[in-house]
Formats: sequence, structure tokens, C-alpha cells
Amino acid sequence: MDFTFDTEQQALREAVAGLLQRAYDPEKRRAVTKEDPGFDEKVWSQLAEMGVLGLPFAEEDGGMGAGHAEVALVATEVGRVLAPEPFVESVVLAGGLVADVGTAEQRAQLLGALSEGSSLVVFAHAEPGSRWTPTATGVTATRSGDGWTLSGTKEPVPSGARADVLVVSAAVEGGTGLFVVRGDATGLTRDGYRTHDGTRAARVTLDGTPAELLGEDAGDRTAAIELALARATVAYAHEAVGAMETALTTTSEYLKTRKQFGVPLSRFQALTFRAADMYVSLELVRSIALWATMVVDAPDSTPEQVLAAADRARLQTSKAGRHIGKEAIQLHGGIGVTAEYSVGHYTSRLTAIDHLLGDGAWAADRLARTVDAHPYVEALPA
Amino acid sequence: MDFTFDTEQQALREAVAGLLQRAYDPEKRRAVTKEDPGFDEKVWSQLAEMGVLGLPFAEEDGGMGAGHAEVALVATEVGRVLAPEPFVESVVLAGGLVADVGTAEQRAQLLGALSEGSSLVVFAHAEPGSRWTPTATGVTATRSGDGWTLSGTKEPVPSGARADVLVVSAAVEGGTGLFVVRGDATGLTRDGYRTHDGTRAARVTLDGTPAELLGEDAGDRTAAIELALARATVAYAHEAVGAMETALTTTSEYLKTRKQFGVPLSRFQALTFRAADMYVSLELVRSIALWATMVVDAPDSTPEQVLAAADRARLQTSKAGRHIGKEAIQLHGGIGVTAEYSVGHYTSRLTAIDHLLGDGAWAADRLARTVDAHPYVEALPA
Amino acid sequence: MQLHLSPEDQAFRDEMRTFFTTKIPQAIRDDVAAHREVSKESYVEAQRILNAAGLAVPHWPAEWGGRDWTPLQRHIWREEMQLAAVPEPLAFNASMIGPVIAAFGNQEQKERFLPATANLDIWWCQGFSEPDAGSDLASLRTVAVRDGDDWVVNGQKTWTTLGQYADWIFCLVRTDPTAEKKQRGISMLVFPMDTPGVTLRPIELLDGGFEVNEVFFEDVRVPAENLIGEENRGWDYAKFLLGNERVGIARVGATKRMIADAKEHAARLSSGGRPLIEDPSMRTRIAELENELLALELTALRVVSNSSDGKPNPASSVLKLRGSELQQAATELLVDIAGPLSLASFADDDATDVPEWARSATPEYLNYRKVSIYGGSNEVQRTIIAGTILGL
Amino acid sequence: MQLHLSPEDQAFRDEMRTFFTTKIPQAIRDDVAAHREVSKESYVEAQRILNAAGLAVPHWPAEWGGRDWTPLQRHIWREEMQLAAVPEPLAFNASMIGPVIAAFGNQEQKERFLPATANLDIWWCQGFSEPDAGSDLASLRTVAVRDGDDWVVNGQKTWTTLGQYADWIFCLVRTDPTAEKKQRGISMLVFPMDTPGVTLRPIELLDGGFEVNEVFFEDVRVPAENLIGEENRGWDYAKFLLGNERVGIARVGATKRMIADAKEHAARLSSGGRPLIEDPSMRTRIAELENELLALELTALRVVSNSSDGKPNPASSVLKLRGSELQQAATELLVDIAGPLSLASFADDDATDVPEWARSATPEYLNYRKVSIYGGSNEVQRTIIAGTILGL
Repeated sequence: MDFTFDTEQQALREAVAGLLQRAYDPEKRRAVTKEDPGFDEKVWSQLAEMGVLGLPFAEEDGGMGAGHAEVALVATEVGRVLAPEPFVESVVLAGGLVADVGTAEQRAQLLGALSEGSSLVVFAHAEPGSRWTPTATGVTATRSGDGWTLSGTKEPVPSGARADVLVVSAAVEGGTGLFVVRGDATGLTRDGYRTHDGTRAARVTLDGTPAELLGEDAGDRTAAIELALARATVAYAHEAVGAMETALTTTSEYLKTRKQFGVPLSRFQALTFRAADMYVSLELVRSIALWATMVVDAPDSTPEQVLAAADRARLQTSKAGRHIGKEAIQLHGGIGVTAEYSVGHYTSRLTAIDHLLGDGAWAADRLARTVDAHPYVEALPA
Repeated sequence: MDFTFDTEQQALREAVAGLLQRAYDPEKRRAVTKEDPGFDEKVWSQLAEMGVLGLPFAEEDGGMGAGHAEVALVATEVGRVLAPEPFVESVVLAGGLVADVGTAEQRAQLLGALSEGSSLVVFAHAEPGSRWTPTATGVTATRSGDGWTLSGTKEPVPSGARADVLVVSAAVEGGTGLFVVRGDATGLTRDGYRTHDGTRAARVTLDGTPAELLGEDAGDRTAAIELALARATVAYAHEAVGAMETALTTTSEYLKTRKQFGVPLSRFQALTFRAADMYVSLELVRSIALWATMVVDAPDSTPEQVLAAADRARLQTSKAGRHIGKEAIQLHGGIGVTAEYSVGHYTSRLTAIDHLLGDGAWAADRLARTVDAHPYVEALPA
Repeated sequence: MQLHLSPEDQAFRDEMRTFFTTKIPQAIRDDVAAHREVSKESYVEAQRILNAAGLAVPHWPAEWGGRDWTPLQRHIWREEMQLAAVPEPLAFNASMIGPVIAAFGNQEQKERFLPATANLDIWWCQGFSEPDAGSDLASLRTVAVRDGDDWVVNGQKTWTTLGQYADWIFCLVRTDPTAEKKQRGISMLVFPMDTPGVTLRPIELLDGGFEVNEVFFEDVRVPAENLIGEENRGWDYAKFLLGNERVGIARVGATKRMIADAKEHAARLSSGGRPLIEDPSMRTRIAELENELLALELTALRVVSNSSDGKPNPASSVLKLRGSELQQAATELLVDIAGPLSLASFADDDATDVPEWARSATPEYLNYRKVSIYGGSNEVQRTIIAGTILGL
Repeated sequence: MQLHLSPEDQAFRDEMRTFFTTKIPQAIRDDVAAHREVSKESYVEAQRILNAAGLAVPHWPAEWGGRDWTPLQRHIWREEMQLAAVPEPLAFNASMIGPVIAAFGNQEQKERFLPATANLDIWWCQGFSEPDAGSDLASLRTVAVRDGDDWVVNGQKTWTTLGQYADWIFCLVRTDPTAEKKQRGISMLVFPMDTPGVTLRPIELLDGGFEVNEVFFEDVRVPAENLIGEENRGWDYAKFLLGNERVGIARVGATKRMIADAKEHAARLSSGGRPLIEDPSMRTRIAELENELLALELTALRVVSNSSDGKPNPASSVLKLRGSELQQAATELLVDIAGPLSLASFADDDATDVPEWARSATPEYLNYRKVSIYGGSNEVQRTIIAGTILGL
């Protein structure tokens, strides 16, 4: 067992951190997220040039052939400055599905373009009537000649209006299939809007929209969707850890510099003890996020182990994110709830991450189902 | 709606408080609880003389004809000094069952003697294989000539070894019946022991033990048992409030007087804020305990309302008791876990109360069943 | 000890409930219930309806529109108003400057301001907090220097809620910089927001809304007659006013409404093939929250029944502290029920299939972080409890 | 980043597991698992078996019985020992005075004490805390005055754990009352508990047991050679020692065992007609506790992998703080599973039908309140985190 990153990984981290920290301070982020598409296309291109958008994909698909440890490093840096680029949404989630399910041709085409930064791919999966399920019911797929057409509504779809390509889940005979829909497809309507965390989402309406089946056959893809969601959840845990870290350092800094009653706030023990508790939460979630990434990367992990690790990371991220997000604002006082100051945006993003793919209570319910299947949880596989 | 006690009630409170505070300081309580029966027979007699042991019973049964408001006052004073006399166990729970179910003759006899302090009556109900249920399965009742015999085991039975009379629940045709067993009955074995809170409990083994049916007919008494347990739960809430109040004042006093690093502990804001949170917990549980007593006393309350009020009191008592009990020890430091100092005994008793008739999680599960039956909880009946 | 309301209080409650649910326009109450931004016009309309019926400022002296209600009746009035989603009478008017002028103003000021304040003909805002003061109000730096018949005010205020709607401001200013205790040299001035030299900068909040402002004063000339009470006694008036601020801030009725809404939404949403409300963890969470809220409501009732002397009861710190926590817990519950739908936060009605409540859930949750900060932060309340009540 | 143990560490873990579960008598391990009082003889027997196998003091210098293990291996050693319910080598010997003597004692002291300390031939106890000092160790008042070749000790210590079994005590005493900083005038003395003038008073704890003591010194004569290290540098040694105290105090293995036991008990108890383990709230509670414990275990693994320099990592405060909270949460879980059965606390085996675990649950829960107090209270840990790590 080893929690450390090697020098190559460290170098990647420094490069990404350098790029993102130059690109975003709270002021710049506010400006960028005010205008559509809610992120900086130039930063996206720079990430592509750095190879970041192809990190987890095989080299023959145009990617870098790296692991999820590298993805975790990037996600942490994204979270640290709240970079609004849809890294996890596009590279980890939508890209991960294409990599797992797509044909060699689809992989080369879609992942190549995604890695180059020339095509933003996102996963259109959530439906207004459903809640964190790996299946689709609101959008249905129908065979039409050689191809397929899709009808129904997906919402909210992160970056759904800006996306060049949508991977869409849809009900098929016997389960849920995955399809590729081009942004310029007929019968495709996308209503984009701003979300509370400054990013963008959309309602995606499909009305007999032509679509290409992802992968060879039209079987049920629920298992692949679950696994992709799990890996995205783990990546989000790292994004959240990065965000929590900044929320804590911002808060500590504020306590040191802000004066009340003639002394710095750091002289009030009731406040510093709460900052200490935030640190405890942060270190605990960091550990579990790193561990979950190791489980994802371990060649002998079963899908069940990956799903369970994701749920564990999700539960801890939810708890820590709420704790740190709330306390960061409270310890700041009034300035914490303003849009002009940074810290509340961290709370906002942490809240978004918590609700995108399943929150802590949802994860706890899933973990609760298996508590009697083991005497205790083994951190180290046997 | 009126939360205040009238002058007669206040006088009762002062009399009981005077008696109990003279009887018990931490030292005296430790001495009394070291020896069987774990309480002071003289104090028990004095309570009887004061009319306290007959408070809730009708005058024609030898009681005082008072309400549960008076019971609440007494229970609070009991809790305040951790008086080990089994007031709630005997008067409220066992006595309440006799008053509700017993024949006129049984009431006059059992409640008269209980009120006079000449006969300690307790309810033998818990069974080693069950958990907070109003029914009995481990002890069965069989008709035997004109009377009945009981066989099986009850445990733990509070004050079960010292009791003069046991009210015993037992499985009968069609449900759970109630029976009266004399302490000197044949086939009755009682193994008494000390419990962690300094009181006593016992295993009560019945082996063809002759018993008298409580009440006229041998029907199912589950509803009566539920109601009696609910009223005892509400009385325990007050006992707990009394105990929490002392735990908090003891802790505040300690923070004011104990010095560390050259200053009183009360100069450490992280500690005083936690004392403030204890106060919040205390005031909230006090409110709900008083309200639950009013529900018990209101002539038009339905059994369902009384049961729900008891569950609400129980849930809040459990939360507040754990919060205050733990913090009282922690804020004291090492001395808090010693048997020689008072505060840990308060935590011990609060833990006992929490587990005698059903804990907070158990109450929450019950309350959870009805959350969609009302838009919101009405504090004031319509 | 008596569970039931007296017949009079029962009748009073019915009267309030009927009035609030029938006399205040449904559209306004819908806006409040849906957590939409309530327009200035709606606030004014609602308060004038209340005032016409004698329900805007019942806690004021009778001669200025007050009613001789018991504390319990005032409690019922406020709770029923919140339950019915009626916009409450503007706090700056009804709970803050009104009572101060009634208690400390001169007759001329009373006549000039009180009727207009009760009827929201004047919309007041508060000029207390300053950028470097926060909870440490006594450190304020805005100064007023006497110049002939005027005070000349220079400085800056912040967190001025709804200042953008305000006609007048009541302001704490330093009038004696040499006073030995910094609390001593403070006075209270009132002046119109359109006085030359007053500028206002709205502060955007996390939910994208604008409800607080910075207010700048540059050589603002305020006639001497606009001093409330005595010079250099502003601190006392501020304390009097902030004591009032804590009353009624448990907001039990509003939280009840949020929980009731949450249950309705959870009954309509499907989760894992069944209504979310049937999920055991969700039910337990709601049951526990309802119990906490009941305990708070009963505590509020106990506090009102013990506060006949009109002085702020120190136990009201419990109400503010716990009330804010439970409001926040209710907003968090709504976010968790909305789940993935909560991401559709700023979609226009015609661009989304996500219901309005789910869209507003997270912005509201983020905005509600403020309730444990303003009006005396929860840290201030803990200080009061530890100090005043526990003697620590 | 690598999830799996290396083949060597895997083999090491298997070796430890096998040793602990086969070489330590089952009866002793059963006592530990059942939270029974472990006798002095059992402690000694277990430690001697460990010591004979080189497993009692692996963190000591190699020449005194230490092993050249990695921090991860030490972690595995400790966790496996706890999981197997093996009594850990006595902390006063193995983690406290042993390392101090090894680091600061002279050669004669090392030879005299270290082998006997490792083998528990000497049972040590700690004389640090005093009645009026608590966490404020530097305020200690026990004095040692030089008289010829002896120190004469007068004063009082408290919270001396298992002092009733102890052969020797290591003691902080004030040797220079005139030192400018009160930390400066403190020295460390060791002496036998049967030295004339030493008396011991056991303190009864809430669970009815006796594990801590007051120790009184009245003109106790201690030979000068029993001073450890240099005169007036006792504070440094105490800090060194207390740093070690925090290591391994996460006690993840012990908590794992409690949770595993809790699940077994909950599977056997019936609640509302079904096994308690099937209750959804109970399952969720256990799942959450297990997740917290996993996060703690992983954090401990991270800390050991980052602490190669042997200095106490400030992050180990997280382990102590959270470790104590989770131990307490596990004892609370056991009480709640025992439910009404928990009332049978002090029944003898033949006087009750209630299983032993349920009887001991509440005494254990009450006793475990201590784990957030001793060894540096959680308040001390928060102070360390806020100060050392966050710079507050």
C-alpha cells in the first residue's frame, strides 16, 4: 500500500496547478462563469495541449494511457481553484463510457477529438422524473432503418447546451442502451442555463432524433453506466477535496487576519477549534478519496469493489463537504454568503458535487445493504 | 396553553425537593446505593407520608387524585439529586397499570398499600429475548382451578428482588395478560443485582407460580401496557430533565472554579460555548417533557396522542441526555469518569433511563411511520 | 399547566388564520411560499392591509397603533402569519426603528415618523454594521460632526438589507470620538436615502440576488432634529433595538411550512421505484427534524409565557440559535429531496421541466447560511447564553 | 499509489496474524475481547511471549530489542494485535519510559532497566498528572529536594493508571522552583513503588473498576542515580514521551473488533419480530460508523507512510481525536444494541439470563468516556491542530 505519487505524477500535478492557478483567481472565475459557456475555451484547449483531456484513454484511442491516480490529481487541482471546465463530466464520465462501451472506431473518433479539445462530449443521463439511477426510462430508443431515433427529455445535463456530442442513455428492449447524438442532429433541442455553482446545465429534448448506437450491440448497458458513474464519483471526491482544502485555507487565513474586538479572530478558541475539526474532516475524506482511486486503478478490483469504494468516497465527501462548506461560511460571517467573495462559491460547488450523482444518504443506504456481509471493512485487500 | 405550575404544585415541589435534597448529596447517595435494596427505606416512607407515592391514584383507591403534572414535578426532583428510590418504576408504571386495569378491590388493596409505603409494587415485563415491546412471550399464564399459574423468566426487572408485589405480563390466549404475584409466592425465584446507575434489578423466574389475574377478564392488555409505558416514559423524561439540569449546573460550576494554565476553565471559549449548547439541549427537552405531560393530563387526549407525545419526549430525552451526559464528563476531564465524583453518575442514570423503555432511535422509527399523516406537527391541539 | 388554548386565544388564532389566508392577496403569499423574490410593491401592499386592520405593529404602544395583546397572542399572530406565507411587516420599521422612536423619540418625531413607519409609507433601512466592525458594533467608524444646525456624516455602512428600496436610513454614528468607552460616543441619526452624499452599492449574494448593500456617506448633511433621543446614547438604543431583533426570530411557522412542502415534494418524487417519502432514512430524518422543531416551538411558547415584563428574555438566544439551525436544516432537506434536479437552479420556466421549488432549493440553502450570521450570529448567542445565563 | 501491500508486507501481515492468533493463550484473548478485567498475570504472560518473539518493543533501538521495521509494518503489527484481542505491551513500559531511557538514559540505566522493561519484569507506572494540573502539566507541584546523594520527594500524583500493579514509577518532579519558565525546573526521577513514603489510593471509576490511583509522596528518598537524563530537562523528556503516546492511539483494530461484535449481537437479538440487524436505521448507523472507521484507518496508513523521520507527525492528533470518538461510538452502539438488557450490568453469571456482552456494555461505555480525556484530551488535540497545523 502506497499513498504517494511518483515524480511523473507530481510533475503533472504541478503543470496542471500552474495552468489553472494562472487562469483562475476568484475574480477571473466570476467573470468567466458569468458568460456562456461558463468556462474558458482557451483553458480547455490548454488542458488538451497538456494531454489532460486524454489522460485515462488508451493511446490507440488518442489518449495518454494514464490511470485514475492522474485523473485524481487533475480533479483535485480543478477543485482547488473551482475551475469551471467540465473535466470530470466530460473526460471521466462521458469519455469513460465511450472508452468502455464504444467500438474501436467510435473510441478513436470521439475520444481522439475529446482529447484534442476539439469536441466536448457529455453524458445526458438524468431525467426530471428520476433520481440517481443507472437506468433510463424517460428517453426511449427506436430502431429506424440501419440506425436509431431517440425521443424524450434529459435534464439536467451538465454543459448540455455547449456539448458537441452527447452520449445519451435511453430505454431499449431489455434495459438501457447508450447512444451518440451529434449537437446538430435534427429534433434535438437544448435549453441551457446557469447552475448555482456557476457552471451550466441544460434540458435536452429529443424528438425522433437520429442517434448512433454506442458499441456493437443493443444490449443493456446498465452495468457499464454504473461503473462509469462510480469512477466519476471518485473523481468528484478529489475535486471536492481540492475545493475543501481551499475553503479551509481561506478560512484559516481569514481567522488570522480579520480582527474583531481589537484582536484577530484566531484568538477565539471556539473558532479555532472548529477550524481544527474542519481539518479533521478534510484529512479523513482525502484518505478515502485516495483509497477509492487505488481501488479503481487496481487491476484485480471487481465492479462490486469499485462501486462500493465509490459509495464510500461519496458518503465521506458528502459529510465532509457539508461540514466544511457550512463552517467555512459561518466562520467568515456575512462576507461568506456574498457572491463577491470566494468562499461561498466553494460551498456552492461542494453542494453541486454532492447532488450530481448521488448524495451521502443515498450512498449510506446502499452501503447499509451489505453491513452483515463482512465482520469489518478491510482497507487492504487480502 | 400554560406552562406554569400553580401554587399548590409549587408547594409540593418545594416539599419534595426539601426532603430529597436533605436525603441525598453525592456522598450519601453513594453510601445508600452500595447496600441493598439500593435506596433508603426511610426516604421511601417519608415520600409516602408526604402523599407522593399515591399522587396519581384516585382518592377512593387510597391515592391523592393528582395529575401527571404533579408526577412530573416529583420526577424532576428525583432526577435532580439522583434519588435512587423507584418512584417512576413503582408509582407511575406498576401503580398506573393497577389503577387502569385492576378491579376496585385490587386497586384499593394494592394502591392503598403502595401509597402508604407499606408495599413496593413493580412491573415485571422485560424479557431477555425481547426488546421494548408491549407484549409478553417468554412468560406464559395457565389457568389452574380458579386461579392462574405463571412460568418463564422476566429480566431485567427494576427493584425486582426487593418488591413486595410484582405485576407480571404474560402470554395468554389472544394476547398479553397482566397478573399479580406476591413476593412470597411459591415457584418464584428472584436474583437481584446492582445496575450501573446504582439502582437494582433482578432476574425473576416463575415456575408454576400462583398468580392473580389483574382486572376482571383475561383479555389482551397490550393497549393498557402501551399506555402505562408511555406515561412512565413521560415521567422519565422529567426525571432526566432534573438530572440534566444538575449535570449542567455542576459543569458550569466546575468551569468557573477549576483553574488550568493559571485561569479558570470558563476563560476558554471553546468550553463555554459547549456549555451553552448543553443549555440549549436542556431547554428544548424541558419544553417537550412539559408538553408531553400536558398531553397525558388533557382529558380529551386519545391514546394515540399520548403514545406519540411519549415518543416525542423519549426521542428528545435520548438526544439531550446523551449530549449533556457526554459533555458533562468531557468538560470535567478525568474526574468525570470517577465514581467518587458526582457528574458521571448523572450520565450513568441518563443512559439507564434511555434504555429502560425504548431509546431515541426506537422512538424516531415509530415517529417516522406517521410523518406523511400530517403537514406539520401541531403543538397546540386544534 | 394546560395544553389547550383558552377559548379567547383559540378564537384569536382562528381570527388571525382567517385574516391572513383571506385578506392578503394569494399572489403575494404564493411568492413568499415559493421563495420567490418579493417585490417592494408586494411588501407595501401586504403591510398596508395589515396596518389597516391593526395587525402591522401590535407590539407598539397603543397610541401609535399597538394592541394590548398578551405575549402568547403576539406569538400566535406571528406564527400564523408565517404559516400563511404572509410577508411579515418590515422588521426595520416594525421591530427596529418604530419601537426606538416610540420609546426614545420626541413627540414631534413620533408624530412625523410612527404612522408612516407602521404603514410602510417610509421604508426604513438599517445603518449599523461597518466593514471592519461586524459583530463588534462598538468599533464603528462612521462619524458625524456638528456643523451649525446640521450633523455632517462621513463613513461607510454595510449589510444594509433591502437598502435599495429604502426611503430613510437609521444610522449609528460616532459623535464623540474622545469618549472613554467607545460605546459612549455613539448617536443615532435618521435621514433620507436621497440626501446628497449618500450612495449605495448592492452586494450580490450567492443565490444571485441582491438584498444587502454597502452605503457610503460623503459629507452628508443631516439636520440636528433628526437625532433620535439624546446625543451619545445611541448605543443604548441600539441594544434596545437588537433585543427586539431576537424576538420572533425562531421562525417556527416558516420552517413548518418548508417541512410540509418538503414532504409533499418527497411524496411526488420517485426514488428507486417508490415515492421518496417512503424511504425509511428520509422518513426518520423528517421525523427528527419535526421533533426538534416542536421542541423549539414549545420553548418559544414557554419564553413568551415567561416574558411579561417586555424585556428581552435571555432564553430568546436559544430561539435565535436553534431557530436559525432548523431553518437551515429545512433548506438542506429540500436540496436533498430535489437531489439531481437541484442543479437546474437558474433555468427559466420555459427552459426546464424541473419544478420551481427544486430549482430554488440550493440558492435558498446557500442564502439561508446567513440566518445564523445576521441578527446576532450564533456565536454571539452562545456568548450570551454562557455569560448571561450560565454565568461563565 | 498502490492499493495492495507489497508481497513482503503481505507476508509480514500473515506472520503477525498467525502469531497473535496462535501463540497468545486463547483465555487471555477472550478476556480482552469480552472487555473483562485483564489480570496482571495475563498482561505479564502475554508480553513475555511477545518479547521472546521480538514482538514486544519493535520500535525501540535494535540493540535493546527493537526491529528495523517500516512505519507500515509497525502499524500492521499493532492493528493485528488489536484485531486478535492480544493485550498490547504495557504502554508505560513499551511506549513511554522505555524509549525515554533508550534515548536519554545513561548506559548503566539502559542496562539496568531496558531488558526488564521490555519483558515486563518491571511494571512501570506514570507519575505525571497532579490534582491541580490536569492538562496543564507544567504547573506541577511535586518537589524533589537534593539531600546528599538522594532526592527527597514530596507531593502528590493522580490518574496513575494500574499503579496498583506497578513495581516502579517514573515521575516528573520540580527540582528548580526558581526557574524562570515553569517548564524549566522539572526533572524525571524513577523509583520503586515500595520505597518508604510512597502510598497509593485507588480511585473507583464509574464502571466499578479500579484502574487509576492517587499516589502520595512523603519524604520519599530517591538515589541521585535514579535521575533520568539531565537535571531540569524533564519537560523535554515528557514531551518526547507524550509524542509517542499519541502514536497508535487510533486503535482502529480494537474498534473494528467492537463493531464486528456488535453486528453479531444485533443478528442474534430480535426486535419487532425480526433480527435487529435487519432494522434499516441500525444498518445505516453501522454503515456510517464503518465508513468513518475506514477513513480513520486509511488516514493512519497515510500518516505512517509519511512519518519516516520518527518525529511525531502533527496529523497524529487527528488519529487520537477521531480514534477516541470512534471507540466511543462503538461502545455506544453496543449499549443501544443491548437496549433493555444493558440494565443487567453487574449481575453474576449465575444470576442472569443476559449475555455477558450486554451486561458489560454500559459500564464499558461509561469507562470509555476517558479515551477522549487521557493521553492528551481532545481539546489538547484540537489545540495542536489549530496551532501547529493551521497556524491559528
